[in-house]
Amino acid sequence: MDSAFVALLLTGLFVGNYVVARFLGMCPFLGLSKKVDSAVGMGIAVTFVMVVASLLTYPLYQLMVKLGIEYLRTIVFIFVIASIVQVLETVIKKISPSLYSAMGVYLPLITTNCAVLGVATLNLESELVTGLATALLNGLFSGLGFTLAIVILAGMREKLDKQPLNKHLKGFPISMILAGFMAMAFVVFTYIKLGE
Amino acid sequence: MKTRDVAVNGLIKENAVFRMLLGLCSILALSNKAINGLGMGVAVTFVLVCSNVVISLLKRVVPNKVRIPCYVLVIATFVTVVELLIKYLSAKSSAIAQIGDAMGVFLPLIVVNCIILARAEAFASKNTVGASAIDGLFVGMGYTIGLTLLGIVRELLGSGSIFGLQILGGFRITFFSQPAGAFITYGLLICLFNITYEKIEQNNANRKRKASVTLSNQVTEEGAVNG
Amino acid sequence: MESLMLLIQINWRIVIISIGITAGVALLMGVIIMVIANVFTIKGQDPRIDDVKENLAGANCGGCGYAGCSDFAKALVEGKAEINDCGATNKDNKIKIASILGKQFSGEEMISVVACNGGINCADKFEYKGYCDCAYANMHSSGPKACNSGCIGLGNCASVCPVEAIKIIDEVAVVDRDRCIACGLCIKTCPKSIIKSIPKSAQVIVACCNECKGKEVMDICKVGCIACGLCARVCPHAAIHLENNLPIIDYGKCTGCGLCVDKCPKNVIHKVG
Amino acid sequence: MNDKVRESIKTICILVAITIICVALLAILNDVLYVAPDMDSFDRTAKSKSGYTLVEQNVKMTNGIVKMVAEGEMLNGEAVVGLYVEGKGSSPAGSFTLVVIIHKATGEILGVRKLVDGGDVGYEYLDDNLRSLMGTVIDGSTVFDSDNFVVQAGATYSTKACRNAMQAVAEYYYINYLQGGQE
Repeated sequence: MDSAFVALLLTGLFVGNYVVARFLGMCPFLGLSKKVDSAVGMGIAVTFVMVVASLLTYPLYQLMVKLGIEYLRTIVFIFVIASIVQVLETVIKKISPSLYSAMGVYLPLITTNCAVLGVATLNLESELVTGLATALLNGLFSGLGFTLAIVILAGMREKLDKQPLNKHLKGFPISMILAGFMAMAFVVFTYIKLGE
Repeated sequence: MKTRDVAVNGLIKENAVFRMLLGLCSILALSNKAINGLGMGVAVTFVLVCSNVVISLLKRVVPNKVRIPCYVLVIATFVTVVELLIKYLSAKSSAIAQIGDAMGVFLPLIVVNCIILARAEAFASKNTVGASAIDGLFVGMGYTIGLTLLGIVRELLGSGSIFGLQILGGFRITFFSQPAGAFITYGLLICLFNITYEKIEQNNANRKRKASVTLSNQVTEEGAVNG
Repeated sequence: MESLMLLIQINWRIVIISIGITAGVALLMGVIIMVIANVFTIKGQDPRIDDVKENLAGANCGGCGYAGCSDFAKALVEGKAEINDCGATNKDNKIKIASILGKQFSGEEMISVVACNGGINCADKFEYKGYCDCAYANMHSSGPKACNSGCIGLGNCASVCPVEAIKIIDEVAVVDRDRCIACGLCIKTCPKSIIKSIPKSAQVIVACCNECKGKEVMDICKVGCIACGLCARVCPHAAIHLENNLPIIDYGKCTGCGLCVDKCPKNVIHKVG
Repeated sequence: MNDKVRESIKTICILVAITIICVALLAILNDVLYVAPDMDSFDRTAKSKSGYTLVEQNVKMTNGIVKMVAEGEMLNGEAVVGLYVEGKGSSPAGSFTLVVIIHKATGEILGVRKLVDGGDVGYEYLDDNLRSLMGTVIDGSTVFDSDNFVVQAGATYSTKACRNAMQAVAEYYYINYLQGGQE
């Protein structure tokens, strides 16, 4: 069990990082990384939804395979995710308005987040995921990997936006180049032999 | 909005790849080969046009409380149609099989592609069916052209070929086909696009100001004459 | 006939199963959403808050001093805030909100404008290569520009504007009239506080804020106001009067005739209408 | 109270109605576009006397997915097993799909062909490396482990994908034909 745990941890956080290595969840990654606190808020919200999404979609898919209708997986997954987000938004708004003002405003963004549907789909194809427990772990670590990437970029961008810079490079192009350097740094981890 | 405005809007002014920066997940992932970019662009355009039409039809029927789930349902249906089509066609020709395999996880991810839901929310749910269809078509075309352009640049640099045809004869900087290359190439291309876009805009502004200056000179002369 | 054949070949069992399963999931999720939506509505919340929020611009810009539109709507309903604090909402929505709250509304639509046109026309005291932040630069003997009250041009206002209406052109901030939602954030962040809020219907603006005498201004800025007073004299409606070396326009009287614009030797007064 | 309930029910009905219409369209389309598993890819690899019969589909192995298993008879009368297998490479390289024909009794590999090559342009796993696998006899489930698999220089990801595919083949053959009773 522990070797799978470590393999999932390393894949989720570094080797197969959802943002930098697999290009999932790019819109919030670049849209929300202007300030570190908004990045952290988004990261937590995405990780939470990813875990809940993995929890619901994995058993649902097993049922669909038994019945032979797995071609409907996209429509069922995204419908479940949209409903999760809708329910979460109303519940958090009621239970703790303070948490809602910190994190809740990002929830509607999560429905159109490629990372959440990505984790639901990749859970089925990744060979590390064998059961529901590993699916949940994969969801958690991929979410943490997303948070790690978005917070690092937010830190860099906050400092960089104040530097005197060519006005055409300011804003989006420079954050793409920053993300490029991050991608280079993360590639180093791919050479770790993962349980081979 | 005349169709000419919608066209210019979709293709240049609000080009999804270079101006509005929507659908970044698919742009970065599918631009390693030009043929992948083209395939993805066509698939996204098909889904965009169909879902725009259906959503603008349903806009009064859908209650506000479940608006997002309903829109997502419609979009997911058309994405599954594309998936089935690709599965059917890839049995016929290996080229499509290659593209379908390269798209991989990004084919079902078209559902959450920011372009489609953005256009559905911003445009389709407020305009008529015809306008939505045209808007979807042109935004899709703008996306396809942008993505294929990025694909050509990255493939030429990354593996020395365009659409699979070896041109630079084995010369290749593998950096460009890796994720890091995707980020940096895309960033620089946008910077280039901004520079040219601003120059065009300045030229237009200068021309307009020159036109208005000549106009105002005539006014002041008349003013001075009878002032 | 051929299509009929097709219909028979379809494996109806799979079709029924897939419809059944997805309809079941849809039903389940729909029920959960509706139950949670009704059970978890915030009890005792004044229903008017949602209607007010509906009419607000929804830019969540924070110009009104509240954390986003929902907070501002709650404050409005509880009477703690004034509808005019929000610059973003357009006029007829404000009237609608006023009618919901049973109040009268007659405010004038405002817009922000930068009262400086210096930038490259204004000489520099020293060359500033430091942190690209107006407030920061302002601490170094009030900025690199020779004119101590003029725009430093490092773009704090541009970065804070929620609708990106402000651009830095030739080292001076310029507000784009149609995009500006008058939320007032730029007015608060400018360290020199030279961004003014004027009625949107204004035809003419004063693009200088230097209160020194004409001779001093002449040495440092090509487009600074030298307080010659020609504009005040030429104005047929006496809408302009000079106050500590700067023309003040009374937009109630100003008809936008533009005579002052042509008269001003340093073209400090610009026509924008 | 009941108008809120009625309104909720109306919302749910609309939601379910849209779902049913969409899924009905999809279900019918799925049947119309049904792709019969093409047996001819087996024939192209190893000509059979009277075509192959489908045994099983989509069996998930540790290193890959055996998409299709079919049995047939060669021209010389030998019984063979055809396997349609997909091996996963690590992230930059896509997945590889191979068609492998194994002699039913002896477990010797009679034919290997590459259907989908997930490697990037210039990283393809060369056919002659595959052909070198012909003739190896699957006597255990670990016959294709990393030490005796031809590693193609420069295309490590593609090699890994092909090796995964072959390991899945060995595992399937070992479980179903060597250990298990003859099906």
